[in-house]
Amino acid sequence: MEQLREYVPWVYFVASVTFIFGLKGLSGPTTAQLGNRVAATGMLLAVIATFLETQVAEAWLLILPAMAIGTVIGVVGARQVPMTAMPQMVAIFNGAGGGAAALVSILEFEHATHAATGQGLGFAGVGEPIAILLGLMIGGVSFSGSIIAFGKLQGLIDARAFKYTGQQVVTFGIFAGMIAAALAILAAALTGTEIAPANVLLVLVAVLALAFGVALVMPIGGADMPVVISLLNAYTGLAVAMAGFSIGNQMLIVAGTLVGASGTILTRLMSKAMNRSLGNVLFGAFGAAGTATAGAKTDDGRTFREVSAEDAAILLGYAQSVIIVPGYGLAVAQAQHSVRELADLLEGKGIEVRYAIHPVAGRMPGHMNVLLAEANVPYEKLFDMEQINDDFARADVALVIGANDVTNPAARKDTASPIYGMPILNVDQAQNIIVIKRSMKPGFAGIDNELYLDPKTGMLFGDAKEAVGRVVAEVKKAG
Amino acid sequence: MEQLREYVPWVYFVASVTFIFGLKGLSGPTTAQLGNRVAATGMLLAVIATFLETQVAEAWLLILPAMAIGTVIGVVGARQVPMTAMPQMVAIFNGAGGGAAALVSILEFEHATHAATGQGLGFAGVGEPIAILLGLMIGGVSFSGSIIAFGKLQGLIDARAFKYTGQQVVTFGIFAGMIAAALAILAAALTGTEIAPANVLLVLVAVLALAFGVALVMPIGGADMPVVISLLNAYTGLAVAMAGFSIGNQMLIVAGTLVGASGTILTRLMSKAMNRSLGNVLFGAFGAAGTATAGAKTDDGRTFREVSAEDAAILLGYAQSVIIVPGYGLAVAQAQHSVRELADLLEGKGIEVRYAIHPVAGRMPGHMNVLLAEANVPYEKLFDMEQINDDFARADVALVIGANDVTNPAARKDTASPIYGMPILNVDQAQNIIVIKRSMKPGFAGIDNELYLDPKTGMLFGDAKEAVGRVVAEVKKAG
Amino acid sequence: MSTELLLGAYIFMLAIWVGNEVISKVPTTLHTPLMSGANAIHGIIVVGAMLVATALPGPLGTVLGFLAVVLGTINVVGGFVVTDRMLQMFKARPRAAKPAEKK
Amino acid sequence: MSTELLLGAYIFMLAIWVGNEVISKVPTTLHTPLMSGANAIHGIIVVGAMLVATALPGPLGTVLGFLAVVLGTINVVGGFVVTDRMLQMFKARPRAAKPAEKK
Ligand SMILES: NC(=O)c1ccc[n+]([C@@H]2O[C@H](COP(=O)([O-])OP(=O)(O)OC[C@H]3O[C@@H](n4cnc5c(N)ncnc54)[C@H](OP(=O)(O)O)[C@@H]3O)[C@@H](O)[C@H]2O)c1
Ligand SMILES: NC(=O)c1ccc[n+]([C@@H]2O[C@H](COP(=O)([O-])OP(=O)(O)OC[C@H]3O[C@@H](n4cnc5c(N)ncnc54)[C@H](OP(=O)(O)O)[C@@H]3O)[C@@H](O)[C@H]2O)c1
Repeated sequence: MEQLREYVPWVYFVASVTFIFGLKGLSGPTTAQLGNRVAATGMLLAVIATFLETQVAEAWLLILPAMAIGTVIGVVGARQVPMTAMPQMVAIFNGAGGGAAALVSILEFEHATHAATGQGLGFAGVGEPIAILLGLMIGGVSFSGSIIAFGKLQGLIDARAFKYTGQQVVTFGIFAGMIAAALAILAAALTGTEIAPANVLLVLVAVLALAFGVALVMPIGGADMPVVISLLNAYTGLAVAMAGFSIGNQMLIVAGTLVGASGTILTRLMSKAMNRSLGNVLFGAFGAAGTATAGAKTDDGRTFREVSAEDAAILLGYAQSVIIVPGYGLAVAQAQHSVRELADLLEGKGIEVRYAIHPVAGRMPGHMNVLLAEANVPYEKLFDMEQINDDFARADVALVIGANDVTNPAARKDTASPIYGMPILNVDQAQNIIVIKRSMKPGFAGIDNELYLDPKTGMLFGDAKEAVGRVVAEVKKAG
Repeated sequence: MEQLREYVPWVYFVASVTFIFGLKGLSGPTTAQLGNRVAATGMLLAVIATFLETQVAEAWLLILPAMAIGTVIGVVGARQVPMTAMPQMVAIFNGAGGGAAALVSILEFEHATHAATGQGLGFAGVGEPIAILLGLMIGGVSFSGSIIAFGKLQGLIDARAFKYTGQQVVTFGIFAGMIAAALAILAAALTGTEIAPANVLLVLVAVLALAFGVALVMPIGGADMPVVISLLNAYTGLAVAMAGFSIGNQMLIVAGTLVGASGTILTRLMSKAMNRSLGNVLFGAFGAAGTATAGAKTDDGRTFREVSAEDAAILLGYAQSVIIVPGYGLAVAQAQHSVRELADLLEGKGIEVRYAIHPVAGRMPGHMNVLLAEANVPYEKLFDMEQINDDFARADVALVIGANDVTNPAARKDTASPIYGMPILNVDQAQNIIVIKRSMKPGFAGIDNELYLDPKTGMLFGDAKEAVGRVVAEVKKAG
Repeated sequence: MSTELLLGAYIFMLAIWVGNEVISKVPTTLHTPLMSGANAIHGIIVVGAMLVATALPGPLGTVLGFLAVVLGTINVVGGFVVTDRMLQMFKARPRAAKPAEKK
Repeated sequence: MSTELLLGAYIFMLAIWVGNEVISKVPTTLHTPLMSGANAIHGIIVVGAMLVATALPGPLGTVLGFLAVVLGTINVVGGFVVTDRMLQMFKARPRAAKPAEKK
């Protein structure tokens, strides 16, 4: 044991390397799963090695039950959650990490100041108290922010942006209070001038950090939650890195910093994919799942054309090239297997079938890919927007299933539209358009879609799974 | 001074950051120069800060003159060298760095062992002596290897691969001896069992490292020198990192490791661009600047067709699309300005003129780009091999100026050819081919080029600059 | 300005670069799995929680330590399992893929 | 197994990643300037040479120290100047470019 303990830091070193390999693996489609498992293995090694440390080994009666409880919660949560609720799940796990980082910071603070006698709080330099305070504040914000994000996505809290007058002032006040309390602790640590007992101040910092996390996320609408979760993920990484500084553990510094840095980049990439700036996400008003512009345009006298499943089957049967456009509704209806069946049938007739995947179709990046992969749709038939957008003009039928905003031509033309500027799929250029959805109701952005009023468009109403099933039956009947 | 000295490590930290930015900048065409300058600025800061250290400040009488001499040699060398001799210059600078790393290792060894009393050599752990020995060995190899590379490229040493029977045995013997001597020192440092005085062993390690560097590079032909220099560059980086470990300087570790890692990648990219594996470069036989296969093929009765500058001008004047293929001869003749003039004239007549740049045309990667950029040929007219290779079939005239191997169809067909497998420019698919060179002599690989015997090919003999000048005059006369 | 702080700063700075560079070209499809995988990686805070779990004596300290370990474990276990599950979706599963290919 | 060795190992490992990732997609054209620029960067050994220049007393030590500084300086100065010169070639110089653009 004694000798083995000497190697614990080197096990941590190896674990750090696996985290980098893991992260690199996760950024490529073929290596992603391997990468995740490599990092998990490194993590397991690190945890096992940690049991060699005296204070951990001695506290097994406390630690093992805690780990057992955490494992059960984690596994059950991760296994039970439906695919559509993945973002929430990530949020809650992220919040747990942030909370742990904040608690570690508190414990380390108490540990360091406990033995303090005489002037100051007993810290050796300025580095440790700063790291502890940053870890506490960032971890706290991440914890409460993630919980709010979870609540909004899960429908426990109203998903709309929560706004009130004087909001900015309040939010800023919380932030300023938190910083002030932290500075007071720092002053006590460095010069020994205590305004209030350090413990009281520490609790104040923690409470204000939690409040700040809430204040930060409440005004953001549910639509932007994936971006917010990614940002909070980066925060937790930073908090973990700070915890690493305060307890002098390099593995924590490496892992936390890696996530902090890559998470920041990822957040930027995600907001770019949704055609928003990060500032806009955090402080903008788009998330309001609005009713503002909804219903305004249908009144110009134009009307839509409804089609039956039989009409749709005939149109598809005579086509040479069909492009399927999946959207959130397909996910809700779990229609992926029916869609696959339809595609197989059409391909059996020699019709070319491709899928056009918009980067933000659904409710999380990659949502459509995940769904269609579940139904074993071959990877080569999924095309990114850039790859396929020019081909719509040559397609005989564009079959839109539960997608709305990502096909809305208003994004191109209507400068007043909240989605103006977002690149969309050129569905309107196809020869014929069939739209499957339950009603004329708007989608996520809460705005009408003039595509549905296009004379080329036929509306096939119904739940996506059921409606596609009807089309499948008609196609089978015909041939 | 006293307080300032505390910040020296943080200046080193900042310098380390500039090195990373510098390296990143250097890997993109628009940021390369800025990157180089950022790194240079960081370097300057680090050097200035170093003067704050007591032992450096006290030794200014030794250090300043040494730096003055080094600066003069460096600046004069870097300024005076002609563009074609750049690779040699890099080699010699690299060798200097390797030598410095080896000397630092020796000095640190003496310093650490000097005060040693009693058993062992006075090292605290096993890390320092290992780092010192690695720094010495790698630095020594890099020093002597770079000097041989310089000699070969500069023509001071026969550029051909130097081979003799039993070579492998001798080379391996040197290597084994070096390692054995190093291990003996390590044994003395750890256990105190001295086979021979440590200083004697150290000199032995140094001498054998130098010999090993020579033995490693001598058998490699001049053609492969750029790759070898890149590899030795990575070696020096590693030696510097080891020196950083031994003197406990993190900036040296970062800078050296960066170069070691990126240099290794770069070496691999370079050998890939020349279609060779690194093992093949180091131990293969291609470099023999051979006469083996030379002159064997011209005797099959086929003959070449000579054309005059006037013929060439007429052919070019009636073309719609011309692709210029520059090669090493253009660099030797410094014909870039004349070529530019010719291209301008043709473009004035509405003829499309493009340049096809083979990745290893010339004698160093990017050689042709550098030359043509010097003559202000617009960047958009330079096309990489992959971009333009399919267009040769549609070109009316391919104008080959001082290029040979990179156009040799034998690379495609003749499995026995030493350049078999190297991707080449599809010059032979052009409607007409004009080749400007001085004679029928082979190029770098020392093999004949059957392109010259193609009925579509006209040979225009002469120095590239002078011959292009004649064509320019004829074009002017005609139009 | 301790040495350990300096070395920590080097590690921090280099890890920022690695984090940035390693994922700079991830396709959109992988944004969610990558976020989730990164989320699992910062679950390593569980090791920090284990190390300080008993740092503060007394019942409050024990409760906080216990909680820290529970939260850290949730992060790491849940994070890896959910990521693995997401990524599983990207691979055609042999069972289901076979009959489809026969057609 | 000293702490400093451990921290050095972290720095070493992370710097390898940075070195690898940062240049992983350099175009062929830039191979030579990049090699030359990297060459200049390891010229930082001159700082090491300065620090140990007088580490060994006596004439031999002085000569070795002197030589180390000379060699290190050659590396760093020559390296940067030659790289800068190479890169200068890649930029169209305004003086010459103007008349060409008029055509
Ligand atoms: N991907 C991401 O990362 C992400 C994250 C956050 C927000 N967003 C936003 O989400 C939107 C995604 O666009 P989208 O086109 O995929 O979806 P959408 O614009 O939200 O539209 C989905 C449509 O599906 C229909 N639908 C719902 N349930 C259905 C069912 N069971 N069967 C058939 N149809 C059903 C709905 O119409 P009915 O009610 O009439 O059926 C709705 O109009 C964008 O605004 C995007 O910015 C994306
Ligand atoms: N780029 C790199 O990194 C690199 C590095 C090392 C080796 N290499 C090797 O170098 C070769 C490069 O191919 P390349 O086609 O550019 O060159 P090459 O095959 O070496 O041929 C150059 C030709 O230019 C002619 N020439 C020489 N001086 C001339 C002058 N003053 N005027 C007109 N012509 C002149 C020579 O023929 P005459 O004598 O008849 O005039 C010679 O055949 C490849 O084999 C490559 O592998 C490249």
